[in-house]
Amino acid sequence: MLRNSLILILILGLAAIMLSIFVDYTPKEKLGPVAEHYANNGKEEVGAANLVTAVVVTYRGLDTLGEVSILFLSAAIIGFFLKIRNEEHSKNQIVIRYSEILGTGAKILVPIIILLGAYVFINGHLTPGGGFQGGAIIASAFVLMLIALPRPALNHRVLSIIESFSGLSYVIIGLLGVFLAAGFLDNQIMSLGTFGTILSAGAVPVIYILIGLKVGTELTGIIGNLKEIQNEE
Amino acid sequence: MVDPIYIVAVLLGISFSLGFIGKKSENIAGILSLLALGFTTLVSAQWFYNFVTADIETYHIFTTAFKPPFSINLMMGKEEALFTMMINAIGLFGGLYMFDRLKAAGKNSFIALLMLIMGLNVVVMTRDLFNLFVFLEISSIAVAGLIVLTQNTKSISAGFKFMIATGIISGLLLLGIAFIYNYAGSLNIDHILTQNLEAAKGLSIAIFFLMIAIVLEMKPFPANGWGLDVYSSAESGVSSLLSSAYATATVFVLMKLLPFAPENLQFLIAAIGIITFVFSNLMGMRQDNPNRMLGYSSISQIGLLAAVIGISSVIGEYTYFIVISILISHFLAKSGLFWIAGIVKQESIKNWSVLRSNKLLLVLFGVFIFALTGLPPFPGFFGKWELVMHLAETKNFIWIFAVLIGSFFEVVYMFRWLGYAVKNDIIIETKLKAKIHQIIPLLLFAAAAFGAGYYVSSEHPYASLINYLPLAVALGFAFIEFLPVFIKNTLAIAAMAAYFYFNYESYNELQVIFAAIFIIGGILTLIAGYAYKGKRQGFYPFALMMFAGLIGLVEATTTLEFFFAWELMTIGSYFLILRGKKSIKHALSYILFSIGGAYLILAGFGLAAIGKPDISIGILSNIELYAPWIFGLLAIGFMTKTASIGLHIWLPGAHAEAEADVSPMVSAILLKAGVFGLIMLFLAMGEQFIGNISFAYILSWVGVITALMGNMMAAFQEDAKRLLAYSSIGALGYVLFGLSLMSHLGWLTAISFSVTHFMFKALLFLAIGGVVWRLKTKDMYKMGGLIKKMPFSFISVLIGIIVLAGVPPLTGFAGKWLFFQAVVEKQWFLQGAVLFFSGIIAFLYCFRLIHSIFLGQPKDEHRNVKEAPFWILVPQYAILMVIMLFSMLPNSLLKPIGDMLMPYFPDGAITWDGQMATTALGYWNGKTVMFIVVGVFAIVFGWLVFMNRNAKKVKQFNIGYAAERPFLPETTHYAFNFFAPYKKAIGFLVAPGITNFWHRVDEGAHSVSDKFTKIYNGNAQSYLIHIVAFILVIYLISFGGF
Amino acid sequence: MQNIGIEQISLAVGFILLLIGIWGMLSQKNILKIIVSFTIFETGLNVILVVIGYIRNKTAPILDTTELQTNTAEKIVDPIPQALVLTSIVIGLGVTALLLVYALKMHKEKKSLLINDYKDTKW
Amino acid sequence: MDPLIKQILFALLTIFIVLNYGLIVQGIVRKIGARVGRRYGIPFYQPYIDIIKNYSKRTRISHGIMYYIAPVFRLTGGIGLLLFIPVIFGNNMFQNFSFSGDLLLILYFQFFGVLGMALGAAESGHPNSAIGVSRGLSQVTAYELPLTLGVLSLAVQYNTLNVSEIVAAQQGGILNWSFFTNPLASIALLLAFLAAMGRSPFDVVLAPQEIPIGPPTEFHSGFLGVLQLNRAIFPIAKLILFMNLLFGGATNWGELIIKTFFIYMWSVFVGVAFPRFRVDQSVRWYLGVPLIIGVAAVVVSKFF
Repeated sequence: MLRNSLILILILGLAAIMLSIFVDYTPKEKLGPVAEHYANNGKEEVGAANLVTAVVVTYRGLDTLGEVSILFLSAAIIGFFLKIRNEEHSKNQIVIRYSEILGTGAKILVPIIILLGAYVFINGHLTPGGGFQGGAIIASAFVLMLIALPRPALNHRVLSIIESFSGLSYVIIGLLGVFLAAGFLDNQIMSLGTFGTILSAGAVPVIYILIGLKVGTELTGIIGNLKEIQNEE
Repeated sequence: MVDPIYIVAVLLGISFSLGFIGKKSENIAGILSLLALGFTTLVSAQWFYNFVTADIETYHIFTTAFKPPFSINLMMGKEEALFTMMINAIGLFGGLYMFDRLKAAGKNSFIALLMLIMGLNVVVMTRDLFNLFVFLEISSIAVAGLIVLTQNTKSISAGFKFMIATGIISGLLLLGIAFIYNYAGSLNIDHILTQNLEAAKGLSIAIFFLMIAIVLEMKPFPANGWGLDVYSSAESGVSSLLSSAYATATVFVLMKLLPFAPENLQFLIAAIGIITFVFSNLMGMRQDNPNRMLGYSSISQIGLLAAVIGISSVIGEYTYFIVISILISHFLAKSGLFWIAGIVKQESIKNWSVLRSNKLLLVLFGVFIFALTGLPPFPGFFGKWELVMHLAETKNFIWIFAVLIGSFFEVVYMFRWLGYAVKNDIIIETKLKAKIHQIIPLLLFAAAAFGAGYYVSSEHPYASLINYLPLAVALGFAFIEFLPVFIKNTLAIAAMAAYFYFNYESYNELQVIFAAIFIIGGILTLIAGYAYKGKRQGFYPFALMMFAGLIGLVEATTTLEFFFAWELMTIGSYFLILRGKKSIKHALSYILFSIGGAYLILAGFGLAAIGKPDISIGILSNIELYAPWIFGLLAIGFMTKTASIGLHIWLPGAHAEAEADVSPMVSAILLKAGVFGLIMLFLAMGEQFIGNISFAYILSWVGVITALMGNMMAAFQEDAKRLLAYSSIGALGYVLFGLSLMSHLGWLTAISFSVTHFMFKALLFLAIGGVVWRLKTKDMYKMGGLIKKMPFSFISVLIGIIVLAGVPPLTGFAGKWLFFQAVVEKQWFLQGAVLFFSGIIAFLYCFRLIHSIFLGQPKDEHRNVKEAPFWILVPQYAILMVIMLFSMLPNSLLKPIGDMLMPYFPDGAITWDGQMATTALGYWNGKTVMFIVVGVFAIVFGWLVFMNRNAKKVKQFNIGYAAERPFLPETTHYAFNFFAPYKKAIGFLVAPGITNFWHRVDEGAHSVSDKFTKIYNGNAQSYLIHIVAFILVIYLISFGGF
Repeated sequence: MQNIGIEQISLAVGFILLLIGIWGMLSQKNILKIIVSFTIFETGLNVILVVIGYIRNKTAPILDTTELQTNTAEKIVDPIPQALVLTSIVIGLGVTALLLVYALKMHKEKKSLLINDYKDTKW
Repeated sequence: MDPLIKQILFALLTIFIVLNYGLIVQGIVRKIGARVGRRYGIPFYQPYIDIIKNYSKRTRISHGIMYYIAPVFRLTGGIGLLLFIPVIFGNNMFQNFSFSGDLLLILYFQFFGVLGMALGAAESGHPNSAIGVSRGLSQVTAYELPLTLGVLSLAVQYNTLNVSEIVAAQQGGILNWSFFTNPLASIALLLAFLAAMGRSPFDVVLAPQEIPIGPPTEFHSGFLGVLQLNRAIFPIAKLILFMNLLFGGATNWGELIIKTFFIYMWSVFVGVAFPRFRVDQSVRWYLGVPLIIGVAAVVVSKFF
């Protein structure tokens, strides 16, 4: 009881702090100095129609690299976290219930979903969406597979090679920026192309494709790992 | 130079490409990772080197083609270079240390390691708030992954607590960043700071969240249970990463973001830091698990750094120096200690005696403990010094107190731990084997600790003046430990003799006197070392370190040098004392009192330096502010070494349990360091007053009570060496009293008595040491009748006690005579009477000593004992000759001292006419007294010999014992509880009140510590409540309302 | 306060979600519920981030029409918080996944999902 | 004649006079004691007989070197003490060797013999000896405290530690004696004097009934003879010291003998009137009233 009232007091206290922020908050009328720069020069500097993508991949490219790393790191940690003591059990998996309709439906849906995902990340610099979103969609296809199919043929080796390949390529593209263009992660290692087309915005589409692949494989890997653990029990 | 962006690129690239590597090739993954870390370490080291040597300009790394604030930029300055170097190094060596653990966990664990280091690198270098957030998240997730490297309930639940807590913290960080962006329209730190933002409440709350999140990342008390649990349950290697790498980076972040915080928040952070420092160390005292204890220590150190950073506006330009010195010490030592803990794998520090099975680890352990506790020559020492100096300069006295008390708590548990490792009786049969990849990082870090100490001191305007030669020689002996005692002893004596020979001409009279006590005395006692066989490992480096410290005291020209030497001497002597039997407790109380005293001295020096342009010793002589305080602090500090009453409880055990030649070193020589300090203090500051009462008057009472109690306790001891130890307490009471007289005669007495005390106490301790050497017992009542077996030792003791008792005609009387001349002149009769009384009590124990050991009935089992070893006798007889010389010619000792005192105390000097000393009150002629006594003695002796020329020698047992033969030597030898009636009459005066007092202080501190640790109940939600409550409280304090 | 609009409402929602999340983390005993509370907390944060980027009557920062490509700054909402929120979501995803794995492992250790059962390290 | 040799001859003369005086007084005191106890008692020359008897004993055994030289220490202590005290005021020759040191030398030199004797007694290996020494030393510490305070008080009063000067300051009439000018110090000193003489009630050291004779219990023949010589000289030396300090000293041997005899009688009277104290009792007693008087003496002479 004492504890609950303490918690209540604490929450009320936090709420009071939030309230003072809230009271002080006035909605913005115009963009801040940095955003204004992006809005006015984004088109020329990056060449991506989607300004958010321009910010994500180029202006704040290092953040995105970190973001990718976080996913990669989480996946890696989950990998060894789950595996450490269970190496010997991994062989004898138990077959779970399986529905024919679901399985067949999934087999039809999976390629379509993957295609959608690929579309989303390939067009990331033009339309809403991007590598993360596309990657998540691709991963959802694999999730569907994992749920629907009896022995999902999830080859972790292949996943991790794709993952590593895309990650490494991302870093290398970033480094190419140092050599070929103005700095790390500069997208102008390739020509900016025509504004608004697929082949525009320099390396942005390439990066987004890599991110899409990477995110897709990573999320799949995480869920696959969890799934396998579940199977063991 | 290599662009720092490669640090990020290489670490990321390698960790991404680890995915290509197959399951069975963890070795390749590991080696690749280490190579990557090695590369990054080299890169940042190269930058740091260039910053230091070439003073190049700060380098900005821009990502993409755009300039900040439009893109994220990194910065590589001198500080960044240093911090990334530290982080990369701990990554490299921590990885090397954990290599087999990581390998066993698979290549993904290497990814976690690389990511952690990469994240922290960017955290240090980035100039963008959100980027900081992202990479901080990477690091904390990586830590969360590494925690479960060993999987058990403890580590998993600790990891969960860690994740939940950092989740909330980083959420709040993000909240703060979001609203800062809302108000500033930018995320670039420099850009935000250069804008003149209007002061909005929302902005200040946002900044509050930003800062509080960073502070919480540093695990402030009491919102730090989650961190502690991680320290105590994770793999040691991981804890070392958390403590050294992660915490280092957060320290840097705090430095980086500090300009955001308004002044009051800065001070609040400082206050949080110092509270964390004090309380974590307080709670560390009750810890038994080494990892958790190190956790408390880590948190406290980081708290201290937060405090320093928080008050950087007060400290000024030296903040960087202080932070770096303390941090480097912490960094190196804490990693080293965690690593060693990982090798030892004992859950309780009591079992660390197992460390003794691996000498190298033991040495490294000692080095790290000393580095951590801020003792010289490690960088933390200079950091702490500078910190206290600046706190004093700016009159933040509470802060000084907090810093010192917190450090003291740390010393308590660290040295208890060290004591257990070196000396605890628990025997564990396993032999510790460290793998080579674990030893290399430890060795490198230990070497780096020395190197960093040297580097830091060379950056300091005064520390660079310190004479490292003696210390270097002492440490050099560590490398020839494989040689036999004979060679090492000769080398040591030669080194000391050479040092004295080449330097003594540059000393003034006072310095010569004390240098002679320290060095010549040291050589004399070292001679006894020839009696030892084998290698006597661990003796010479510390003995010489102690002497290096002592000579450093004499030579010191600045307060820093003095303090450095003081601490050095403490370390050396601590180990010498620790070498003795059953010495754990005594060595611990010795080091605690010494360090406590040293801290008082430090505080005193700090106060003394207020408003002074430099820190030369001379500043003491012209103090305007706080003079009584300075005097009091320094005096009490020095009195811990002279073991004045109240501060004496460490001495008896420490001196009694020491080895045969160490006892005289610590008792006859080391105590004089305190005397030297007091002399220096009195000379510089003269008489000081609290209100109307003179300090000197108070000290005079302290002195006489010390003398009385010391001597009385000595009379009631059964243990011969303990008796002598208490006698030393008493003797130092005399010296203190003499100094407090503040007159020519008083000082003449005190200084000459110091010399005399050296001689007779060295003589007695060596002689008794020789006896104990042969008999293997220190209990006097178990001895008896040894005069026939050990006639040479007997003569030493006889002369020793005659000098001690001050009976004419030997030189001891000179001390007594001078004392009373001085007392009557000063008219302090009550003190004089007590002093006389204690002088008579000295007879009691003198007699007891010689009677119980050498006279009376010999025991059967001692029928075959031999005379004490030759080499122990040699220094005794050398001293004996000097005693006889001074007895015959007292002015050969007294006159030079008197002349030396003339400039300070011109009045009341002794007039010398040959050996005839005259004062205003009385006179004394040592030479004629000697002649008369010897003459009468010779005549009477001749007469007796003539009368009894045919006396028959009989066996000792042949006594007229009520017509019966006595029963057993044991029952016939009246020696046990020798002064029983006396004890009955006035024994209540020496009831162990002071010891009990200190015991209660000790217990009190531990139970308080125990109470506080109860807040860490292990429940993740309680920890979250702590965090939220902490935020709320700090918010309320900072804003004074909502 | 004549201009209470979508911003204030969303901001309030964000704060309330934040507080609910914290409350849940402090008071729920079930580990899974704590994790859910954590995601609510994250969501609140993300909502707040989006609110900060929002400017009334302006459109998404995607320059797919030529009209948007001139005087862009006056026509679009702030793209930066949107980029930030993307990052924040991904980070939240990583953390949540890891937390879930922790929960799984904890359950394996003690067959319990009560947070109070995991007090092995203390004092 | 060489002044040194002359001085030595006078010293020998002093020793000779004091020795005989001491022996006779000893005999007389024992006689008085016997008479008070309604016994006949010994002849007053009995001490001479004892000494001669002891020297003539044929059985002589030694327990070791310290035992052997203990009597030497003891007698050296007694003679030395005597020689460091100026005996006859105004007579240069009978100042003996007091030029060697002042009152402090005298106070400390007392212990020379005591300590030497204690060592020899201890080597005899007899437990009673050791017990006696333990008792003796315990008691010494106690009575030295009022003694010191008294001496310090006198030192303040006369502003010197030179015994001759103290005596000189008391010349010119009975009322100039310290006994009258500084009564508190005198009381303290005279109380301490009781134990210094080792007579009842402070004779637990020798305690013939419990620990036969205490420290010297194993001494016999020539060894005991030497000790007996000391027993004649040492008390007289102390008496002379007290006479010098409190009762104006003596300008000739006659005055000396009369004054010292009466001072001696003080301890004798107390001795026959009071039973023996245990050690702890005497220690406590001395740390009670005499100590307070001593402190009072010092305080008074310092501030008035």
